[in-house]
Amino acid sequence: MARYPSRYSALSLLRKGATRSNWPRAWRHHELKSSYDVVIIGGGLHGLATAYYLARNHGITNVAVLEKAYIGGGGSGRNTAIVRSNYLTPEGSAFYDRSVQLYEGLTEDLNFNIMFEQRGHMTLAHNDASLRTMRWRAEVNKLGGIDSKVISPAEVKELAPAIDISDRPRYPIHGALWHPPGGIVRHDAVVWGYARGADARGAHIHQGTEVTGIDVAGDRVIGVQTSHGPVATPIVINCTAGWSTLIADMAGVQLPITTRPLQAAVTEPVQPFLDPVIVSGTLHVYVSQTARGELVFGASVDPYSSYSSRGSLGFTEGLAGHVLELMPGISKMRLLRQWAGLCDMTPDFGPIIGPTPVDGFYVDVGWGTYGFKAGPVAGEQVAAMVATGAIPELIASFGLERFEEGALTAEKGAAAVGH
Amino acid sequence: MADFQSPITATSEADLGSCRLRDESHLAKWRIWEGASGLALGTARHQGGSLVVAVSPAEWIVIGDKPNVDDVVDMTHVRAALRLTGAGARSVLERVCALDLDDSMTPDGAAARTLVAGVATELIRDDVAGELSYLLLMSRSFARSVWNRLEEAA
Amino acid sequence: MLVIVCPHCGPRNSNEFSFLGERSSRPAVATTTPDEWRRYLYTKDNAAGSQLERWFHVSGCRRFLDVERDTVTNEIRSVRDVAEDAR
Amino acid sequence: MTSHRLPVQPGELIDRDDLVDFRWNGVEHGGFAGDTIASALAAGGVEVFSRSFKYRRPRGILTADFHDPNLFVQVGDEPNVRAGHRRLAPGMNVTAQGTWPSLEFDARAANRIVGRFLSPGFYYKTFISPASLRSTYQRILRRFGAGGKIDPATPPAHAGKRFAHPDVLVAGGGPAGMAAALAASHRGARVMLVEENHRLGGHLLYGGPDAAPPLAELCAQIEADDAIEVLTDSVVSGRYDHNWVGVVERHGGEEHLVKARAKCLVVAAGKIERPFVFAGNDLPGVMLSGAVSRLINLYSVAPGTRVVVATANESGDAAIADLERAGVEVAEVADLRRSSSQLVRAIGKGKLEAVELSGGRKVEADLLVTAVGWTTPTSLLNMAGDRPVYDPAAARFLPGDLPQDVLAAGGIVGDGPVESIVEHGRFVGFEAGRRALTTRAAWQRLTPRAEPSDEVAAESTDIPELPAAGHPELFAGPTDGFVDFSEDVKGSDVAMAVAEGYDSMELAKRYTTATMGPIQGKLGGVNAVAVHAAAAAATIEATGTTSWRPPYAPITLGALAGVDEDPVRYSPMHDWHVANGATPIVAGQWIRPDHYGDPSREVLNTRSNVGIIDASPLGKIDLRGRDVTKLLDFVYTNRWESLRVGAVRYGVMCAEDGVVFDDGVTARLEADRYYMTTTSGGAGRVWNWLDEWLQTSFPTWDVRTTAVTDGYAAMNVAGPRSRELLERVASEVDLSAESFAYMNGRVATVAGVTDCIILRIGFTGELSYEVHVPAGYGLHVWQSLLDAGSDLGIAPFGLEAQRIMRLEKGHFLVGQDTDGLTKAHTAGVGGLIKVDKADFSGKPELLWEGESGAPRRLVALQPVDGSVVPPEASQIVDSATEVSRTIGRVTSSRMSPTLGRSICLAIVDTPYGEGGATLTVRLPEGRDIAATVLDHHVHLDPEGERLRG
Repeated sequence: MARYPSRYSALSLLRKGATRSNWPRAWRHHELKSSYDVVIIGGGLHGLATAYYLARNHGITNVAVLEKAYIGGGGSGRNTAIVRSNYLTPEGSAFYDRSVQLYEGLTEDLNFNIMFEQRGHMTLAHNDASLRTMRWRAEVNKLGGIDSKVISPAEVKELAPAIDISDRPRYPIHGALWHPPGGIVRHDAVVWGYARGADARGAHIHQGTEVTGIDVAGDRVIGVQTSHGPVATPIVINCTAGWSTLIADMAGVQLPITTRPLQAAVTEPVQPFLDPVIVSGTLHVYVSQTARGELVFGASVDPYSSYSSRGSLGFTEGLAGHVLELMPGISKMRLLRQWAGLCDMTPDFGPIIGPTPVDGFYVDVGWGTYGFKAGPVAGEQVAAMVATGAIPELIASFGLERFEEGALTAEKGAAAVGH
Repeated sequence: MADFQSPITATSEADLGSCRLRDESHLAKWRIWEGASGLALGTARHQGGSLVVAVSPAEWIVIGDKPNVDDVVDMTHVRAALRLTGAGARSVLERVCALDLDDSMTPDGAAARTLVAGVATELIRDDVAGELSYLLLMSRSFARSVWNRLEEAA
Repeated sequence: MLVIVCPHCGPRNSNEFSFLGERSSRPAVATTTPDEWRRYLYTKDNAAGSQLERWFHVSGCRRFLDVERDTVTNEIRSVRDVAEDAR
Repeated sequence: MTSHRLPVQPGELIDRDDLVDFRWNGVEHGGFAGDTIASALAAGGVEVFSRSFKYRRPRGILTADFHDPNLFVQVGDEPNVRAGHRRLAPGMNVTAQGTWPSLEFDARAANRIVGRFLSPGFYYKTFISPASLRSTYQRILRRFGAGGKIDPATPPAHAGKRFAHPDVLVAGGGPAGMAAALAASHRGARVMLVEENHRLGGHLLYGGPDAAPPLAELCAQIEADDAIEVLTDSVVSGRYDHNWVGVVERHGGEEHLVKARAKCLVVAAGKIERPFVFAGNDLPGVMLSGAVSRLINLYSVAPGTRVVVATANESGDAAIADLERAGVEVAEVADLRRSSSQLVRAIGKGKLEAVELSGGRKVEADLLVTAVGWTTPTSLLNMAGDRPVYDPAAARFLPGDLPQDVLAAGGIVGDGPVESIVEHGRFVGFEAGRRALTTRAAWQRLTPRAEPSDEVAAESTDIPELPAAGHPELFAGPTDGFVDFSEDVKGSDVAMAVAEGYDSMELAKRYTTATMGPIQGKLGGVNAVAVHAAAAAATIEATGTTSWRPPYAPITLGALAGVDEDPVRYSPMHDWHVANGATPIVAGQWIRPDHYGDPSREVLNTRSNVGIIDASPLGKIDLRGRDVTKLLDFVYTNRWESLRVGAVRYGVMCAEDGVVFDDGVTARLEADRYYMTTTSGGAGRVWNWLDEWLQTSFPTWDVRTTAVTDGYAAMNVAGPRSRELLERVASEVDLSAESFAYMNGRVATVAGVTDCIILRIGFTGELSYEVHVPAGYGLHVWQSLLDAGSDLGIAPFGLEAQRIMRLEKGHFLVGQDTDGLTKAHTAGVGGLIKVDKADFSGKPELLWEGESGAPRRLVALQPVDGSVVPPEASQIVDSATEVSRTIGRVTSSRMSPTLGRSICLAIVDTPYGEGGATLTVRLPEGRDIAATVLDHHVHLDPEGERLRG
């Protein structure tokens, strides 16, 4: 019997291959206990990262992660796996910069290759206003020590030769925001890496376990009801997306969130031709080429709220039209698959992290379209908040109370550009 | 007074093979809020020298003579008018308009405000001497884009 | 592309309409508190199921409509002109 | 090369009189019209068509149709062409994809040797450290990408789309689909029948002599039916909410998208034959029974010379008959319906040489045919919300619960002889017709001018059962083979994933990538489920399928994009601008002149003589009725009841959160007629917003709104000599300063054009008149003004000059100097917020902001060194603190030609914004400069003498 967890490395891979022996499970099955110190609702990236950091950084291991289906099946497995930190506000960029740092060390930290490819992230500007926003972001980023600058159309062409920078009337390219540390990750690997790491440190991951109620006594949370029975706990963290308001409702907490589908699509693979991640806010499209050669596309959220992840034809039409505006030469590539995930949209496009009016009930929700890139830092900070009882500086401006106070996060200022 | 200048300047008529596209932007058009009672929403009717169109519960468009009511907004310059006539007009229009143009849904005399080539348009089925014909009214500044799209569609 | 049966225009594609979110009612300005006003601005029911919401037939009759839609199935149960609701 | 072409076969699709030349990997080949690329190559003796993705194994024909995972080739600049489907065209340049250095010898095939180390998820477990080498690994691994090549210089192939409104849309043109189409049509429905292959007929096409008569009869009936639109070489790509259905029409490499609102969708997709999992199942020479029947019957190609057939069903039996008729030596038939008979492995080096059967018996053969059952293509049904149910007796998934507007017919539901399939299709089509006509009638009733159709019988037809035939559960044999050919995933890989904890089908799929390649599990998806179930000791029912996502078959981006371009808007003077050397700029949807060569000169000329700008995109709204003032009082923050006829007032609009939403001037032209102007970008938004308030909150108010933006060509005539110029062309208006003062508006005749509106306002800070001319006369008036002013030094100016002049005057631009959080106080228009009004949009927030003080404010800023223009968005930093902290940003900046120095607007934290304060601006290059805050927003002429002159 191999020691648990089995260490992954090229050498161990060779040994396993040579002896044709099996790897142990990456995470184990456990019986649901009747009580835990912390219950995390949602077995996606945020929930699993929180469990991991609770154990790794704070020694809190009596933790259950409750997932109604399978881990990473929600937004964590449906996003376009882009990581960047070139946000508009000092608070936003500092927060995401920490996330990029964590991503950079994650493969070694988790002993699981998450395939973070830092091929650069390029946001195109098609008019004066968006060029101004790019510069705004670049200047804020520079003050925060983040590698980010505005580049010329010629530099765009050099970094991504497939982009058409000719003088077209409709959407000319005036420049771009260039962010070298940005890139793409194998999103499932991040989920699995955290799951394996959290499990190895003692957290229990319960798949197929749906939360059906949250027990509150007075102003305090005391437990949750699940499809596999009740669990007593003093701390519940809502780490869901799409269904976050339904979970919060169970604790009697109302959130300023609406659920919107966000669609994505992938093409058939072709030989590599596109290195950086390309984004156009004006055209509502982002595109990157995976290591396998597929182009992965995303766009903006659907035009109406919905809990449906069925996807639409109009999305693929608009997407293709806009991608071909940028790269007219790829019109013969074929769209292979489209899908949708559910996004929690807040009024200011900022997340909601922190305590709620119900003692012991925390939220890590409202991630809109930014949840994946925030996963590691959100997990780290939420773990710190729960463990210390104090709200870390990095997430101080993301509290629920800001909506009551009318003090929205400034990312709304020029939130035109996603991803 | 100077001559009316249409938004379509290159030409005023195009042969699209199975149908003809004509610029009729010069037609006088008016918006009124009362006075066309009896005309059901979604329909158009020739009345004297004018074509009266109802596309909204309390709003009519009159193409032709200035209506004799108190409250009239001159839309002649606001909206361009393109006419698509000929047996193939429907199949050309079906490339840029999602409305069901079958006779059972959009017979002669039907009118709708809908999207044509991505532009909000009053679409009026107005056959001419028994020949299939659609009159399209859209914001003047979009007329060239729509004209070009119709040409491409054919 | 949903079909929305406009009470004035008949069945039309949803891209002729703009979605304005779930219906909310505006507090009395003279007596409102920050708490109440910001609930009006920001807090949503976000129902998973039947939702009463507002759409605008912007590329059609330009009427504002109250629509009852199931947010899970996208089935549309009713569409009424806001004027009809006001009556 | 030897020809594998057979003598004339009765149902062949090739035209032997029409020879087609093409190239394959640089070598000339020949085929016949009607051949697919693959059939022509197979006829010419080609056996290897591609190399596999991971292990670079040689691959040959497997299914010989669109879904063949081994037949992806490059045709010219088009990657990933399905050679089993694409018809040959003269001069085609076909090459194998992703092979290096050649198809025959791929150096990366060394991966096969280390194959056992390339276990699923191998990547996750390695290249972990050192981190410094990871990007090198990543680059090497990218070389193994599958797929063809794209050339970014390929000219775009956009193809037009169309809309369709069939009552019944039938997906699948086999016998069931054809029968359904006919029955629906007989019922009175308009039908669209979509078939993936080049001809209707489904499996009857290659069904041999017995299938010919029923096929001919169905085809004749379809041909004769005008109500059925037939699309061949086309595919239903997806079924979306409310039966919005995407159909892709193909014409060779060109694709067109049809968007159909089907009232009822009939899915008659048939069945897809599935491969068997056993060692060597991917060797060239191992084929499915359907491939053999297609090659022989459709293309008259002998698929081999000596064959072993492993069959468990009539499809395999039919292949045997076809092979015998074609003269292929049938060495052995292993009847897998008998439990004693087993297919153990295929043996060969690079191609099939022998087959190992039960008991270790080896049979030499160059062709192995398997017929082990089907995968049900339930994709469209899944998209309609169905969760297919596994039927162990039939060894396949069957449709479950379908919504009212979707029906399934034929082989996807069950089995039977042609007559039963046709019968089932007929019943389904009849019922589909009834449902569609019911919907059609309802829609006609709801559509104002539609002609109501006859009432449709409400009674539904009971569709007879089409039971699925019994079939042994054959998914994987005793040895390990590929479950996913395009992803190179083996059964053992799936089992290993389960053992490692990836124990739900979705997790195993993601971990191994099985079913995620270009075939998307259409072929062997059920095999992956079966292997997974076996490894997890679960049943196939419990394991379930993975989700089928749209599109059903891949669609080119060109077809999806179509020729739809976002529409653009042109001003009535556009052609003049083009003819007179304007540099165009895209502003929202408008194409506008940015400048005519030298914006500074345009500014100076306007400031000293007279300039004219095309301001047509300015939003314009005609407001009528007794209650317009009430509306204005509600949507603007300031007061409007005192506005007299002939006067113009500026106002700011705020949303309910107090954030500045738009601004502009409104003129009262008559007692009950107002003329509102908005920003160019905000025109539509403001109009909609007014109507929203009127309809939802103030339905009793007497106000009528009409957007007239396009109805007026607007031109701003600005500069000290603008009055003199206007006096020359305007009539029926007294332009003297006394009778037509600043902030007044008149209706006048200009250059003979009546009903022009003249507003005396001053965005540029000059004496200026905005002349609004009925658009059809815009160019005439524009030209008349230029002609009349030639001796006054008139010159046109563009957007850039206007931006400079408004900045000199300190006017802010909504959206540039304000952002999504800027409330009215911050923008410096506190004086225009009348909180003593009973109500207006955003009032509570503005009241509170006024009480607590705005946290930030808009200020005018001048760099101490006037030669430096800090780029817009430069940050303003607090230089007193150790770490530079941003306290604001430059929102607008220009070199002022009038003042000869740089000027800015900036948003800063309130404590830093006092007049006279010196701030530090960090330039993008990293240098800091000092800049002074002004007491007011105005850089030029703060007293407004120019404006009011």
